Amino acid sequence: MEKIGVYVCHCGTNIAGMVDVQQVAEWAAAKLKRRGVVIGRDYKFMCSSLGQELIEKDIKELGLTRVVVAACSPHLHENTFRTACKRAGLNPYLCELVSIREQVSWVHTDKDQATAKSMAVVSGGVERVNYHAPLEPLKVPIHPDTLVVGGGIAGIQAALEIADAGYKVYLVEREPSIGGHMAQFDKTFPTLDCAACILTPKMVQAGTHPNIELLTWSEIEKVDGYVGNFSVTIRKKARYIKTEDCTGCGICWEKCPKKVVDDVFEAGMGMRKAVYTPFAQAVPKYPVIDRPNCTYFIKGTCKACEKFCPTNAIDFNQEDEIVTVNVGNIVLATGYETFDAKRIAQYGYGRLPNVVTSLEFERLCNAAGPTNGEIVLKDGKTKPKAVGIVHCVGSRDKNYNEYCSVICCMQGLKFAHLVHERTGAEVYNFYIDMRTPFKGYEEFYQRVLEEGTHFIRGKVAEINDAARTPDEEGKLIVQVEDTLVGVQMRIPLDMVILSVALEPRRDAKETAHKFGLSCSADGWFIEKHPKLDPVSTMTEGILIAGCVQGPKDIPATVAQGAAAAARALGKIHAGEIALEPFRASVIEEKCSGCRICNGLCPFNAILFHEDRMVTEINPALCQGCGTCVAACPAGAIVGTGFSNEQILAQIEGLLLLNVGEEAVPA
Amino acid sequence: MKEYAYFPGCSLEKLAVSYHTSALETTRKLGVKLKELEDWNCCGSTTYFHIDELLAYTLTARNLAIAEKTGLDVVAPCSACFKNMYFTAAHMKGDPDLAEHINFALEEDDLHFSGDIRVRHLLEMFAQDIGPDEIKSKITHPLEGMRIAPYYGCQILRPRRDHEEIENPRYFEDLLSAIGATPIEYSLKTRCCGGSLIISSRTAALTMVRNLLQCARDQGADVIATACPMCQVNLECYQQSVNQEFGTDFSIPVLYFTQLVGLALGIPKNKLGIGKELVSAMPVLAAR
Amino acid sequence: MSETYTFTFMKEVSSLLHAADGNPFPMCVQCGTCSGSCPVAAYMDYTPRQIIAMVNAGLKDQVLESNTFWYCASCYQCTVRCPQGISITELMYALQRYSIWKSRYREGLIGPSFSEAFAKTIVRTGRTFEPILAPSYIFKFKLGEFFREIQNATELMIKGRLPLLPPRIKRLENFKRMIRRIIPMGGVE
Amino acid sequence: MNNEQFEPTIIGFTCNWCSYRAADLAGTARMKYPPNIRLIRLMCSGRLDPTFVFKALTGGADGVMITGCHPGECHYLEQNYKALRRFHLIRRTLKGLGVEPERVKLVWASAAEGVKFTNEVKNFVEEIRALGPLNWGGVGGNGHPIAAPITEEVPA
Repeated sequence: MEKIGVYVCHCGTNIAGMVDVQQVAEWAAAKLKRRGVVIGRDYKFMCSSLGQELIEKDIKELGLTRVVVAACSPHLHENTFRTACKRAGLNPYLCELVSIREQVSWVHTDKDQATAKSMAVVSGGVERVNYHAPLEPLKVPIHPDTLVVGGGIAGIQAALEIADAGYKVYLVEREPSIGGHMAQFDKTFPTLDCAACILTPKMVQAGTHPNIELLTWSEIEKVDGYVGNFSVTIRKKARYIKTEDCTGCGICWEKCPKKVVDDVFEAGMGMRKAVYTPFAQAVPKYPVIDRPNCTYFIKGTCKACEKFCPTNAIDFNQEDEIVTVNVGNIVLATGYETFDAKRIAQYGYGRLPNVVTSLEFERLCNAAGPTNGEIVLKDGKTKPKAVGIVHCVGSRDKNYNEYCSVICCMQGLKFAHLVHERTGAEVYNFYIDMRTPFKGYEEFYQRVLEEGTHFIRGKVAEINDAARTPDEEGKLIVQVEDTLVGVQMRIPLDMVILSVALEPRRDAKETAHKFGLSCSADGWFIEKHPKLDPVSTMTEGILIAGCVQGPKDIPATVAQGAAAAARALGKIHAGEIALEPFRASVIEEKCSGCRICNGLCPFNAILFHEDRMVTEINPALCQGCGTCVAACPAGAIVGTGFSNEQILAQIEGLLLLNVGEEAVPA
Repeated sequence: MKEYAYFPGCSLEKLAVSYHTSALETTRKLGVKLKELEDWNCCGSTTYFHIDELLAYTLTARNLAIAEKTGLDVVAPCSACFKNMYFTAAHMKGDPDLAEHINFALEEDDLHFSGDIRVRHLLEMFAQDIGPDEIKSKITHPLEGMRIAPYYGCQILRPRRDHEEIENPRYFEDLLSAIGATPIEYSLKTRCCGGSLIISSRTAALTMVRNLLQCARDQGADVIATACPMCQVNLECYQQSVNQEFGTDFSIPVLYFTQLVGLALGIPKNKLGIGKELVSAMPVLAAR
Repeated sequence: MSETYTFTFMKEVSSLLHAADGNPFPMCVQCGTCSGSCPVAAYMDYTPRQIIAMVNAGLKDQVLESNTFWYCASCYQCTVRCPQGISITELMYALQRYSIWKSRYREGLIGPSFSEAFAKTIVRTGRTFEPILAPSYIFKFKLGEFFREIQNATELMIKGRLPLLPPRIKRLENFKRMIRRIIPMGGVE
Repeated sequence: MNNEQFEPTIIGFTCNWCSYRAADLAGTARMKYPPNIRLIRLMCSGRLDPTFVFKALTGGADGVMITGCHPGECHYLEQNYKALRRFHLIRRTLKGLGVEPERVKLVWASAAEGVKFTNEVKNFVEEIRALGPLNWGGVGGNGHPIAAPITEEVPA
């Protein structure tokens, strides 16, 4: 008979406040004696070193053969207690952690009921642990290459960190150039560094790094495999440019007769050609031909680019290319999109020409943008005399997105400063709350206050052009309550900038599915732990960085890029990773060869030996879901860690309190 | 032939009688039958909510219960009636306790409302159920060159939140285009006409009417088209008061959309109640 | 003089909303969307946002003395735009009910009497007698107002748009009994 | 106690990747649900052997809630569809045995859906409460209130 120790954690008052932990421990020791429990203890913090030592001491002194800890979720501390067992010489898999915090004390309100349920949960653990078997963790080698998806600042940072450490990185970007949103910005808050000045050196580094293979104008098709050994299929969209011959001289886009509105990089504010690089410092330097807009592809004639190309680098016959790469880790840094301001019709975006979005304004005040950095109205020449900046457009609003988009307050201050500096216009910031929490941000707010920007506390109700007084003629009228004085105001302005919300990519769900991740209700990717593990995901080997996890500013994005790289490097360096040894295997003597299980495995781990008429499971391919175990009519497939015996025993244990003594199995 | 249960509401009895007659004339021509509810009662407008919420729902529920017996969708030409019917039906469906309480009261008149009815505004019926294409195909006298300001008002749109474009709807414009007119774009088309505010705050209400008239005239409207008796009265009957109060000179005819559709369908003016307006539409319609 | 917070008023008003959907008033973040959108805000003693804050803070006397909720035009612009999903129009109705039930409103306001007169007409006849121009209540309050409207009224009469006798529904007795099942005392009568 | 209310016992099977985490999230966010449910963690809803359900129902549970990832979001690609098939099989079998099939419920809940998990538990407890104690044609069943811990020692 096993000797089981039961340890009930107080977790301060987190558990002890709702569960009589002492009673649970004493009950287990007294009433579950004949089920193998030899000791029951409660302790303030089981996860503390003293708490762990308590277990270790009992293992050594009482000769415990099994340990049940009733504390928090196994996703938090399972490893802690397994390690403690291991230190005391007990196989770590002979320990069971049952949750009485997340699943009992935090969700229930009646102390008696919570205590009774805790007893049931402990009893389930005790019954289950009897059937635990000693296991060894499964070691999986880590492929040293890494895939980074998304070539914005988060992806660039992650790629550079890993490449600098000496390992190969594939950096995939769906646009023709890396750079992401940051490349579109003019200045960055709060220091007002020129975005291009600090970003382009990093882009060039990424483009020329011997350890980085750039795959721009490319998209992920399919992801197979698991941590340590992913196999990723990538579609390299046809560029119609022979990159080995192209020098990036620019003659092709000079000669191209077709002008196209640039909806991506110029946010619709400027034009590009049908053959183009999005911006002058693009990395790589090779252009792409935009097939749906190319005159040759539409009409069959033109080929101006081909005629003038000095190196014969144009190739209209190129086709998409599918490549497969093997990597050990994947960093997802696919970023964000901006909210469609047309959805808030009362703001007049799309109808009133001088209502622009924050991204459009970034291009408008960018020295390399369509107006060479001149802040002018839609007519292309008039400087605005009064400009409004509307915060929280599509953020903090239950009709659109409930979350705060984090960057808008600081972005609004930055715009206020730029407008003030370059036009001398009166600037109005319309805000609900000013949020300037990080280093140097509050100081920047102070600076903008000193510059004389008007801060109106009130969410803008509407923007229209229906003048009621001569002063309002030809102006945009912002209607808002100045909540600090309690008066409805109408403010005639020349230009209004809408600080639009950051939103998940439109295809975020699809991407998440491709990589086996999940999205929150808002659509951002879910991290493993919101505080302690923000760059990991539930799927081992897949990391996230930047706005794909939630809205954030550039410093936080860069920090996450580096953090994700550190995670990947740690695994690469270790060379292998220990996985839960939960795998299925077939007891050959019991297998009838019925083949019911054969079609069930999506990982092709099940193979059938025609000669011997038995099924076998390849442990290298098995992922441990247990579906085949559940399906086998002969009970010939066993699953470690989650065997039938373990689960059936746990069910019995959980229901122990419900049945009379006579019904308890002996 | 498509058939609807029809709840005219108190205003259409007299004050907005031209809305009533033109609605019946145009629908007949379009092959839609409006079957008036038997012994309907006043829905309480918004005012009953000032007294008692439960009774306000009960008043409307009686009409809904009468309508439900017909098995038809119910249509209301007045926006306040429409809003009351739409939300009473929705609340009673969503809140069984409320429904039980109200149905207990309805028993006194041998009625019961189960909540299964589709409530439509007369404008929605024209612009969405019948649809601009169907109407366009039956037009004989298109209102070419007539610049019409479509005035939605409030309660046909709000407080529905499920509605896709409550801030910038387009279906009224589409209907006006279908009858050959030119719908004008003006930014106050969904703003309030003042409702019954004329009673509690005359200055506020007249200012709101002024702003609307101003905005429509600035964009060159010949006529304002309405879909609610309250809006029509405010915009038309108070034009003179607005002119006195603000020294303006507004003289914009305000017609029900059914009157305009009727004209395009070739129905004689007198059958559409044209001539009963205080601001004569004759100068605009003279050539037609 | 300083005040202190009491929350009973907020709870009383909240309890007057039977069926209205929408979030509780304390969820208001005081952004001012309602008051920026309100077409009548300029004529109110306090903006709707301020009224919400005052209800939440328990400033009952000031709220009941104000004209704000009597000036609500029921346009629902605030309600559909509120980023916190609060049904502000319904709050205005609840305050009107509270005010009428407690018979506490500011001297000289027309709204309460109008509402009562209107409601009585419905309860008695099942129909209304052209609310906007019915002289009975206007007469009671502002003679001047009435004479200003009389011109309109006469014109409407000539055009055949004003009824001479109040209409009635047929099953009036059932109707009255129905009302008594909701308000046992016969409502406002 | 007035009018002793029937307190059902429910066993919940959760998937390690989604619904177990949804339950964790419900805890972290301090959402509240009745204590009638006791959870078992599986690696995947596909691991659910119908035997487990029958074991629970014969062993004293009045209802079983099976939870897994949303269709198309299975951590193991498609194994939740197998759970779905088994769920229907289990319900049919129960019906054949004269037991209300509604005692077994299938719920999809992603790791982000703490609210959904909480609501589903609340609803299911009420549904089972309405059905009353499970009665295998008069054999077995349970009538013990959940808040009464056994005071006798459990035999070996």
